[in-house]
Amino acid sequence: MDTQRYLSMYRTMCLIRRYEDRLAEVYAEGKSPLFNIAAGPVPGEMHLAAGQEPVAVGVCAHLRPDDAVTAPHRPHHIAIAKGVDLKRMTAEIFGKAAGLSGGKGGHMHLFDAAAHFSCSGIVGAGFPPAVGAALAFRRSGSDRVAVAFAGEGAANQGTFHESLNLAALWKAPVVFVIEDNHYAISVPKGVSTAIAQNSDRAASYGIPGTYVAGNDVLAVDEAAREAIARARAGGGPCLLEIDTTRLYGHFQGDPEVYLKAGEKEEWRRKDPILRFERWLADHGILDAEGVARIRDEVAAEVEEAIRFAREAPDPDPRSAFVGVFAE
Amino acid sequence: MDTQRYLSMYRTMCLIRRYEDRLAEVYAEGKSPLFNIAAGPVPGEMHLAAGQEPVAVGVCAHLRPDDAVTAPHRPHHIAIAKGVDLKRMTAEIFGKAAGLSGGKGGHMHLFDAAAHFSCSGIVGAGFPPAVGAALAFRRSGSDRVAVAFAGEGAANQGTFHESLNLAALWKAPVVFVIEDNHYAISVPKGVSTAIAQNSDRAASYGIPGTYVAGNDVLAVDEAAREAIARARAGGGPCLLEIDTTRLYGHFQGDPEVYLKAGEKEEWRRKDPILRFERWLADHGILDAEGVARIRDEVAAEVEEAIRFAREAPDPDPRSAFVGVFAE
Amino acid sequence: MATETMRKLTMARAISEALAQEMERDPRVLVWGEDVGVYGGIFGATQGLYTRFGPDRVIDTPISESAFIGAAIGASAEGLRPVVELMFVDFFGVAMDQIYNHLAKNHYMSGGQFTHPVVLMCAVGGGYNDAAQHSQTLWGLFAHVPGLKIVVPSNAYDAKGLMISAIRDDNPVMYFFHKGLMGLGWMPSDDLAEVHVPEEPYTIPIGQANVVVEGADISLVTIGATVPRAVRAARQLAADGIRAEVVDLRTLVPLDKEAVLTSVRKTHRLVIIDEDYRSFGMSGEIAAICAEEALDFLEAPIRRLAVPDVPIPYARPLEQAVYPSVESIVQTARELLG
Amino acid sequence: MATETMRKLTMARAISEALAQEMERDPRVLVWGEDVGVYGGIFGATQGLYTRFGPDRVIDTPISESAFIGAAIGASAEGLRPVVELMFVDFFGVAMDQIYNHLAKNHYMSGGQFTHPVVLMCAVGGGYNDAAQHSQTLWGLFAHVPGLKIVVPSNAYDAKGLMISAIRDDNPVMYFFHKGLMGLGWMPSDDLAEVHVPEEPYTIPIGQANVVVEGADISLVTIGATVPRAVRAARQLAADGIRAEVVDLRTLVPLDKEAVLTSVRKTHRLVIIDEDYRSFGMSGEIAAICAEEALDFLEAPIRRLAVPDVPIPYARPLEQAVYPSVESIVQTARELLG
Ligand SMILES: Cc1ncc(C[n+]2csc(CCOP(=O)(O)OP(=O)(O)O)c2C)c(N)n1
Ligand SMILES: Cc1ncc(C[n+]2csc(CCOP(=O)(O)OP(=O)(O)O)c2C)c(N)n1
Ligand SMILES: [Mg+2]
Ligand SMILES: [Mg+2]
Repeated sequence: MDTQRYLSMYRTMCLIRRYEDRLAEVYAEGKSPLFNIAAGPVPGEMHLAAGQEPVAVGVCAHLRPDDAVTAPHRPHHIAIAKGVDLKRMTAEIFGKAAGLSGGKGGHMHLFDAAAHFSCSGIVGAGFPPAVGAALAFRRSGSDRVAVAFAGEGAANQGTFHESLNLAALWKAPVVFVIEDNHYAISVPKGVSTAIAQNSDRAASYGIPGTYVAGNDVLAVDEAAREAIARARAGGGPCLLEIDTTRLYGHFQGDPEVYLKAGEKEEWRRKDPILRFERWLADHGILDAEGVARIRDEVAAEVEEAIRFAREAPDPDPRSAFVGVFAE
Repeated sequence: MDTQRYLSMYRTMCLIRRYEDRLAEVYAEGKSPLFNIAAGPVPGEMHLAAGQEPVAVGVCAHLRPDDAVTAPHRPHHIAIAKGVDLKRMTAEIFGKAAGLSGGKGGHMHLFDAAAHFSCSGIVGAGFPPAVGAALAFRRSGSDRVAVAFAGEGAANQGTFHESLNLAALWKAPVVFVIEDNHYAISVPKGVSTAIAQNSDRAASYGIPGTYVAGNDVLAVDEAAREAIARARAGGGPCLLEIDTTRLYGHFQGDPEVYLKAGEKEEWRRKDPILRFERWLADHGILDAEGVARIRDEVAAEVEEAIRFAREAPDPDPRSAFVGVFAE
Repeated sequence: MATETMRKLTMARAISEALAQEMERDPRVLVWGEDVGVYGGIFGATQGLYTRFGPDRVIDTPISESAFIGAAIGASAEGLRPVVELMFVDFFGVAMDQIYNHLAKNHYMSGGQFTHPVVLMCAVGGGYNDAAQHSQTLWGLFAHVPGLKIVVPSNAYDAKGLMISAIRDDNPVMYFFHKGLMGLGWMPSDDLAEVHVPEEPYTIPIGQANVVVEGADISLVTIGATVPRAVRAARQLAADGIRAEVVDLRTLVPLDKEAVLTSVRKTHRLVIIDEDYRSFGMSGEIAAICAEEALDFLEAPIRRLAVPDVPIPYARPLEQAVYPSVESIVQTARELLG
Repeated sequence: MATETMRKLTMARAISEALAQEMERDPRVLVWGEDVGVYGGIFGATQGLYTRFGPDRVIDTPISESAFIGAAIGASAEGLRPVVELMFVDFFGVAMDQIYNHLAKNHYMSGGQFTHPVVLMCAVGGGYNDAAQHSQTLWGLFAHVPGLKIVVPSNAYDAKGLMISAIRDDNPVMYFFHKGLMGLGWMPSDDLAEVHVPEEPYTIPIGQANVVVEGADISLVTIGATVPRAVRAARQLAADGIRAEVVDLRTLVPLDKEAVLTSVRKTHRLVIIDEDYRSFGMSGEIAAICAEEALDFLEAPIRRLAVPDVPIPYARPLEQAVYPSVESIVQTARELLG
């Protein structure tokens, strides 16, 4: 058993969780007593992914820095798992000059060329670019792959259909990953999606589709291993749908009136990090001390990123007026 | 056996064929020696549907005047089968004041409110409005249905996916009919569609999907009977894909460089009208005399429509400037 | 004049009240879109409707904008009067074909046979750092293509009256509500937008501008959230003895040209303020109309304040740099008169 | 000066030659779209490429514009330089989100990390009765949103040079070819567009207008297929002793403002001719620029000739009524000078 691999996955999950929890706090700064979305060090919408760590970590565990990823409006977990620079990402979220995009992008528009990571705030928009990146990889003769992440709500956008069909025709090395967190803002999957599992829609494109139940990083790891290996080997695209849960609201400030009674508590009880922690303990890979050490480490890493972001200077307002076109 | 019904279907097929054949001739007027799309009594693009009669006739045989139909850029066969006024439709195609839209619409934009018939030149655009019409029908408590016709190329447009999903969720009484004539302009189905039959895509929406092979009006009649009856009875949407052939080019003037050798000849040999004619003869429903009489009748009807259109006055140029908004 | 006891409403409340009253009055009026049901609309435009009218008339949709906006075309052709919410105008690109090629054109293309009484409402504008894909107004783009009426209320009174007019109109109407005017509590909102709103239903004609401040020295022509900004600028300018006139266009299509021309012929100076991109949009159109029909009245070059043809940046200092502000309006007016 | 023996090309040939030469030169250049392969493009822009470069570099796509235009975003980020054909600009509405929210904005939103060297080419314009959904130009709409360069050649020489520039540009370029200039044989084409085209590759800077006729009395500012119409109008006006200057903008973004202003400061009179919808578009923008920066030079109101905010009607007399014509240009110029 590859102990190091599991520990690394666990660590990344902890890093993501810590990041999201701390960002929730930082985001709340300056926004009380009355929640004001425009106030505080981090304004604008904030979509946190705590609880969805298994998806990002289980999939990205199989990716290399030169593989491409497109992420949706809820991007932090994927960015972190893909190796986006945490400090510069945080500075971007703080709107600072040292941010990935110098403060022009923000939380829904994280771009890191080095990590081949990009992002969009438009639901379903990440599917087509991933197919294009995959085409470029196939043409260059490399074994690089592209992965498009999106929510279960996004699977009802026309781009889903068009992109899966195009990818199948082009035998593009792209894996489509649907994060099924059961809601699109307030709309439950049953109201948005005419069948139970989007993975069954893979048949419409003659490609493999797999549903991964249980919000379980090990199950995701397994499914992603196969999917990505197939794509790398020239076997073409496939579709994974991954059962997961979001532990915060759709965005910070979401009143969550639409949740069923006890639903959130149930998700919390089944926290995927705690379950993985228990599994690691049961397999003798990690003890309480190890847990504490990792949690301390990631906490320090997150604090460092937040400190870096806080202390970074604001962008020069004049920078707003330049950079539309490459010279 | 409902002899009258079959005779009526045969007659409509003959009417469509005659219409398209004569329109091909009329369209060519003034366009020689060099084909000039802008010249002659009928300018603009011209997409003829000769050969595709079984789809329109087999489906519309089950529709009532108050059922709604949306048609694509290749609309004549559907319009005729749905009962659109032939004279006013022809006048519209001639761009005359007496046309359905006073000459503002044209061949790709045939609208007949009385027949609940509308049209679009944008591929895949007819799916969503059909879902909306069906919603209106369901809400009003009537048993009216909507039918969206589109080509097999259109099934790769995002609207297909979105509309089928929405229709399934809304249990809307709408039947989606894909005319599989094997090409989208020059692009063969295998290059545009990752699986062999779009009807299999119905499973993505939890609705029935049926492929009707053979460009056979009787088979279409059967499949449509069931589909439309189900929709009327509150059974929700379904998808029919119907194998067919177009005997002209994609549009008039199409060099058809992309066809495989012998393909067109094969389609001609399997002319669905001749086959239906033979079937009617074999079943003692129609003899040579009957064929001749029907062909004469439809020829006269077509000539009358063309004469009406030719003789109708041009629209007043000032009418171009009004009618954007309803008062 | 509003008395102390007169009821003030936020713009969000005014809109949902208009919707409720029209739904009450006319069973053909339905509302659909993402999160319009239990949630009440992300910006509260449909608050309370779900409880009152139930899931058959207030319908949550999948994230399938082409399908659910396109559905309004067929539904309106067959007797319904849908009010459809596109959550942010910024998302129009996934559904534009249904909007501009069909909803907008079918009436003309059908020679008047089909009418589409559809209200397509959406949130516009920034000011809370939602960045390049959630902060635009884009009304210039919709006004450019024929067949859509374009409504942009700047306060709760207009919001209610214009919504009722939009619902009763037999044409497709795009109704843009600015997030920064809605009075949402969780987002900054200009308190000038929260005004007296009568309880009973009333209409405001679509196509009539409103001179919200009269003045003789310079015309400030604008729409939406920059109306209160122009009003504040006019107040500051008044302190300098400059009498600015503020014209709230209220609708872009039809455009109340005469209101603009009347003001410019009076003041001889024009500043156009637009929260949309500067080039090839509303500010150009207003300027062109004056260059066509009031050229001899202009005593100074026309000036435009608008987003300077860049995507809306995220960071606070960057976002603030690209939107027209009270200060930039005041400064521009002073320059023109200086 | 072109000699008798100098080779003339149709615009379609000039475009396909530019594509072929750039594909030869740079293996990263690929072409995809509907019917660009065996068919050679519905308007011949990709004629001969499939035979020469094969199906790996000239790719027929399904009718999935969002997917295949969006694919150009990822492909260009990862090293390809795609030229993508959207068959008619009229279809943009099914793919606009990928175009304007991503292709156009990613460079800015990423702080310059991502560049997207993509040419999105499409056919524009009418004149052959293809009606409301196949006859538009719509360039004003694309010019309104930031991040897209907009190129509109009016003749074969410009078409080749601008296409090569577009392909070599690291930014997304929308390249609009007018069907009525392509020299297709099966469609009327203005023979002024068929001019000498050098065999060797050459570039024309994107952002430079071209004064195609010099004159001192009135400026006719236009783009695309109305350029030859303006030239013919200038010839007719010359017979009356009116010296019209014709400015071919050639690109809308970047816009060569100085060329417009220089001409207007010389002639003091301006007619803007645009085959796009009149309101909230190019004609307004050009007028606004002059009202901002050349107001004192204007001796007559600005005039605009454009499609009068109606969908393009089908019937010949109706279609002809809505497009600017040589006659309407001549008449308007005479009125302005009268
Ligand atoms: C095209 C488009 N439509 C609507 C939205 C508004 N919106 C943002 S996130 C969201 C829900 C997305 O749900 P899902 O895809 O399941 O992702 P999740 O938020 O659950 O992670 C919606 C409707 C958008 N950003 N883009
Ligand atoms: C959105 C859109 N893309 C492209 C076109 C151009 N176009 C018109 S018809 C056609 C082919 C349609 O093929 P199919 O749906 O199979 O119908 P058929 O012509 O075979 O009847 C194409 C690509 C269009 N009109 N609309
Ligand atoms: Mg979700
Ligand atoms: Mg076909």
